[in-house]
Amino acid sequence: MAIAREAEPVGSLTEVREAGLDRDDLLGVYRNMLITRGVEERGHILYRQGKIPGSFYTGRGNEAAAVGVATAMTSEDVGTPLHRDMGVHIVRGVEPWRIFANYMGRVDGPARGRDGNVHMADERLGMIAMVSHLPAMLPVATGCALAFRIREEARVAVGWFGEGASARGDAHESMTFAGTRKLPIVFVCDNNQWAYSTPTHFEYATEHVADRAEAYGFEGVVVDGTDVLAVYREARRAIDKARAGGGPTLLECLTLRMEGHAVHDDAFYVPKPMFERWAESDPIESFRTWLRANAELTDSEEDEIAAGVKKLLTSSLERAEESPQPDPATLTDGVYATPEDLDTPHHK
Amino acid sequence: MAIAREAEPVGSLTEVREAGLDRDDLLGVYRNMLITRGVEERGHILYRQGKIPGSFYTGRGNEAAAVGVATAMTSEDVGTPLHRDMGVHIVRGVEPWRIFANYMGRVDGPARGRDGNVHMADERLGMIAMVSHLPAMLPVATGCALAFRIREEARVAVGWFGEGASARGDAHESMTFAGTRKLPIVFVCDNNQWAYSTPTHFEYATEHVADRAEAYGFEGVVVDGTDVLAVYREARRAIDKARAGGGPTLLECLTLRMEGHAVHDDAFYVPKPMFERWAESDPIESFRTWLRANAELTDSEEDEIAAGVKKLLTSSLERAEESPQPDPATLTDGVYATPEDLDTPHHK
Amino acid sequence: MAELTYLQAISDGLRTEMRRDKRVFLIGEDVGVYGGAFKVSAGFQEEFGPWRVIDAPLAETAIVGGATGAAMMGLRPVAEMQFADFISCAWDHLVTIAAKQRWRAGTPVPIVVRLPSGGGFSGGPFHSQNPESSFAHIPGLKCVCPATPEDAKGLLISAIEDPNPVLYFEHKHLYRRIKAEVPEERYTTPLGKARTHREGSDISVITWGAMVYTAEEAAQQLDADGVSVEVIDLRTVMPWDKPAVLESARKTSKVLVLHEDTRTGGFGAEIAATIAEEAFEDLDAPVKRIAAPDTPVPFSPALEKAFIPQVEDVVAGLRELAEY
Amino acid sequence: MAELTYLQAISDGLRTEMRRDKRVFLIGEDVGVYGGAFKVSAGFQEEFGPWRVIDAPLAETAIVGGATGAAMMGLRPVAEMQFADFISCAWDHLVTIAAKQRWRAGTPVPIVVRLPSGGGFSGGPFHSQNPESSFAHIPGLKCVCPATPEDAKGLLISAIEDPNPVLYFEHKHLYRRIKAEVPEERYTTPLGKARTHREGSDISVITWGAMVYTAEEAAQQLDADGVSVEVIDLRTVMPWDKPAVLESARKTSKVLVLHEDTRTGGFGAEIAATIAEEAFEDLDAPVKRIAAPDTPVPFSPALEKAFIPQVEDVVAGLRELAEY
Ligand SMILES: Cc1ncc(C[n+]2csc(CCOP(=O)(O)OP(=O)(O)O)c2C)c(N)n1
Ligand SMILES: Cc1ncc(C[n+]2csc(CCOP(=O)(O)OP(=O)(O)O)c2C)c(N)n1
Ligand SMILES: [Mg+2]
Ligand SMILES: [Mg+2]
Repeated sequence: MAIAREAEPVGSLTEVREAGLDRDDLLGVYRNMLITRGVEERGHILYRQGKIPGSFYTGRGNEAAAVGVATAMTSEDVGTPLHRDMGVHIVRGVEPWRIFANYMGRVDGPARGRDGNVHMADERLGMIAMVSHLPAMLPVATGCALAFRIREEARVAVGWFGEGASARGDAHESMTFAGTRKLPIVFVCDNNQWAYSTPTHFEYATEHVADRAEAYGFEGVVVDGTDVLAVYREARRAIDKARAGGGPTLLECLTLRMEGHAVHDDAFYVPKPMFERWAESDPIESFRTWLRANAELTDSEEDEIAAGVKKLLTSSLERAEESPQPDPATLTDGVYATPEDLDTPHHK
Repeated sequence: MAIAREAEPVGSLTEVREAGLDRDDLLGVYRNMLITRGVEERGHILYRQGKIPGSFYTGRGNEAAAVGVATAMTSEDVGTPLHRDMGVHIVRGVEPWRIFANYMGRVDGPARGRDGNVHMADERLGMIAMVSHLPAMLPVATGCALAFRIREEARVAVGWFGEGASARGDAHESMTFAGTRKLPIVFVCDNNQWAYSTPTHFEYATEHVADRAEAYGFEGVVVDGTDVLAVYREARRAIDKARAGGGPTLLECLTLRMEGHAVHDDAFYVPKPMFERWAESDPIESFRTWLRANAELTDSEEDEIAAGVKKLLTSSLERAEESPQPDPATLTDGVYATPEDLDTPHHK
Repeated sequence: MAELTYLQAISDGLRTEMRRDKRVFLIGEDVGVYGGAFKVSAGFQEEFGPWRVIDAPLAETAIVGGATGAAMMGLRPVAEMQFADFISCAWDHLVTIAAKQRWRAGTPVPIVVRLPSGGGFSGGPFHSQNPESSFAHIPGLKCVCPATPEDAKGLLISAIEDPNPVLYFEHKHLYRRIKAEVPEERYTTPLGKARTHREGSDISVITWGAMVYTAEEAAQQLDADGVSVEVIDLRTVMPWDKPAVLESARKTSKVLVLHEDTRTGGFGAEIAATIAEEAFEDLDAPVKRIAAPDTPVPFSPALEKAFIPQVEDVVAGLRELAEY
Repeated sequence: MAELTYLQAISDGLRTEMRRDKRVFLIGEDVGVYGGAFKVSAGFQEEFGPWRVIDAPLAETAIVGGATGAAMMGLRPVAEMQFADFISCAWDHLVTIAAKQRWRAGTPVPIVVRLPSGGGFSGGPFHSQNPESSFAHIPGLKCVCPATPEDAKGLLISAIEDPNPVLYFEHKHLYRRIKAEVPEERYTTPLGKARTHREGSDISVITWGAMVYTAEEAAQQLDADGVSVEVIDLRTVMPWDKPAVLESARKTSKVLVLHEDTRTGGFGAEIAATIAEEAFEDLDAPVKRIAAPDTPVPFSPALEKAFIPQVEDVVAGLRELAEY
């Protein structure tokens, strides 16, 4: 039996306007989703070309969830996006060439070749770089929210986690602490129904991950994670609520991981019909259809956006390839921070 | 809003008989509660006499909860009692002199002077010695249940934890795993309303800890932890259910910690009226009254039991004081187990 | 004898024990249907069923702590971490309960935790670590670090038989790269006995895991200089074979301790300090340590090469010792 | 100057920083209303309010991880563990995030974790440990171990100022036992600079924390033998003052490394190995280590005395070195 609220899809343009997005914003959202997918598709090509060391992960199917939540955040808010949340980096303004540089381990990636994949974040854009250990960023996000509460700032932290990672203690301790102290945080669960090869019933025994929110004293909401507008609206509600002192929300975005866990994985364990069913609600395609039906998206607008994205990606790839490899002589630099490292916006 | 089921008190002797206890059993339960409290009271005297090194903890107020649950276990079941659960050791047959020896760090304590307080267990009696770290024994109890499930044995594990410790990740991981796999385990929360000086609203944000059970896919039950028969009945139900393949239950026994966290703590932070109110439902006194009203407990029976307990404790103290101090030369023995250590009932 | 990769030898050892002893079971993330992230247990669930090859939730403390509970009830659990790095999530359980339970409560904890560890393929800071030094310092734990396919099988079987918590570090960079003859029957390789990987008379290299091969290559280069290098493969870091190490040190009088983990406070310090103390009169040069620098493991290949000790680093160290 | 106990000096340092810098806050179990298990923060919540002295749930990862998040947002959190032993529950956070974030992502993590550590009063296996060696091996963390009230205050203020994650090990057995003059004003004691607790010319003892006093007593006994013992108090184990240690070693030519944590793989191994390597030509005897034996910390006073290095153990070690 579900406990969490199951969110409705977004209907009309009017409703979207009320939620704070005008037509330009909507086209921006669409563009960001295209960039998100494009970056990962190009990344995959780079990987196959042997230009990306190590492994390679994508968030195909999760573009609406990531872009929708990030669009609901203000620039003052802070988040800890994960390996399926490329869209968050895009919305918050990380330039694609730096992402490609990060993939390839070059110095202009946010992780400067020290860490790879999506283990990166531009701190100046209000993100904190994830670690592999899941969901170890949740206590950190909770601590950000604690800082906002202590300083009585109207800012919100957003902490992402997967439905698989919800089984770990870090998720519990964070939600317990945030719930008891009504901290300004939104816990976003990217529920893509698989944790590597593990199905959800081995990770949690409720219908939804969001059903757990009740156990922490706050609201749980499940939303169709392929519906960018519904995600946006629910994220916006949760963020506004947190900002207003209403405490945390657990927002679960339901999607399907449309590829293997990482490049090496053909996802043989996912039933074919499951892929087929979810392919029908591709987040980008769905939103394009919605825009045509509800916001008069024209062929020429569509082409223009697509061409712009394509150009951006192509030039970004070129620029990234020019980025130098890190100098081995720098390997041991900066294991410890110096006082000057604290000369950042947050540390005043 | 509570989600857990709130258990009713036990009414008549008939109801108790149905739950599996005859009159002799009831007198045994009463006796065990007296021994439980007596051991701790005598321990406290030993402490004040300077005979107990380190600190000293008691479970005053929790006698019914501990004895009630332990009485519902069979000898084949296994448990991980904590620092408020002296009653479990008593019910399962640990002789009081060995407990006094453990308090005093003597070789005849189950921990042989290597560990103190209630950090002890007689493994042959189906208990596993607790560590200080809370609730670190829950994953272990879960693993015991896993073993029973793998071998398809009709045995149950009982894992204890405090309401304060419910905030830690170990509780969550254990309940998640046990819930998804429907393992034969009962999670018993000793909710004595304080975690050292911390009130419950800083530890969890629901009305009851048991409200969380839902989040793990099993039933939560709250019972008056001062009512030994109600505790017994609910524990019995939960254990029977687990034994029958019905999966875990979270059984929360609501009490008040009637003394400080440990001997050094005067519990100044607990409101006086709270102590007064709970003093009225002293578990031993309540059960005595019930026995007189429902099971025709006579004055002479009462005196006989009390005198027997007193004699037991006095002789136990004497015997414990004769137990030798551990030999420093043995300090480094047994850091690593030898194959012979596996010659125990479990390891066949 | 069949030629097996290091990875196949691990599978073989595990399968052998699971067939022989029905108390042995495997638990970990994706070990069942998927066969494990590295496919060590591919086909196991078909053979042994879902309750002996258990797909666990993403919850390392439940996995390792659960293994402990099951072990106390008489089973012989083998827990797999998807990467050794994730054992940090079960640190508390291992040091607080598993390591101490025998000594303080008399309860043995016969568990094995399999830990795919080590770098060399741009795994980055969280898929490349060698955390054995952290555990070797905790009394009550054993740490096994096989270098060869034969040892991988024999040491795994010994680890499963052992009545203590054993951390079994399997080096990912050896998985498919190293192949050798492995006996088909069941055998055990004792924990705590080093192996002379290569005999020599002028300098001893004390090492384990993937570094055995780095040492071997370096030693070959020193042959050309006319310097004879002995390579001791510790096989197990805890217990470590002090007599064998001291014997080699006394023979050669010059020692290089080599490991892939970071230098400061790494287990190499223990070995070096012990040699320097107990073979003081026999040393003709200071005991030298070569290890990774004190940083996280870098992602970029250029940086990772600078991080993991390379053959040329070892050659340089050996030359320095030779000339001392 | 006022005479303060070691514990009062810690309170004083913390109060000084909290008054001076409103970004500093304290979080931990029972630190508010109760004033902390050891009363270090008694009266703090009254002075600074409930959002700067925060009673946390029993959830060490939330506490330390939360401190990291707050630090990243510009605050200066001080997290208290009720006992140092419980830091095992935040191990993953510290080694995975706090230690590595600056190096791999550029994000500094200025947090302090206060850790009441050490034995000597029958605290048993879980209320007596000295886990600094485990952390000193992790690049990115700092470990502070004050021995005197003056250092306790100055090092705490430095730790709070430091832009890195700092583990501040406060020795419980010194809390009320050690009393000395402490400057009333604010001052800092630099991390990484050892203190010569006692000058001497024949043997050097390198130590920290409560062992400084054990070393001092032993040194006094050696005076009677006509042996002059120098005692170096490291003050901080990471970074450790290698130059000062090597200088003392070169001066005396004989070194004893002493610590309360267990021996094998303890940080003493790093110090001994470094001295043996870098002062090889200057040593007249092997570097000796005295440390607790490789067991958990026992509860019974008789066993605990055999576990924690005693003055007579150090005296015996010093005599052995003197006679070498
Ligand atoms: C603590 C930890 N254990 C294991 C892993 C290995 N691992 C990486 S991703 C993954 C599955 C994660 O599933 P989920 O949380 O649902 O996120 P998804 O990858 O499906 O987005 C696993 C097991 C990890 N990253 N962290
Ligand atoms: C992981 C951990 N952190 C901190 C402590 C210190 N400590 C001992 S008991 C206690 C309070 C426990 O509260 P609760 O779980 O409610 O059990 P109670 O003592 O009230 O029975 C604390 C904080 C501990 N034992 N373990
Ligand atoms: Mg998933
Ligand atoms: Mg309590």
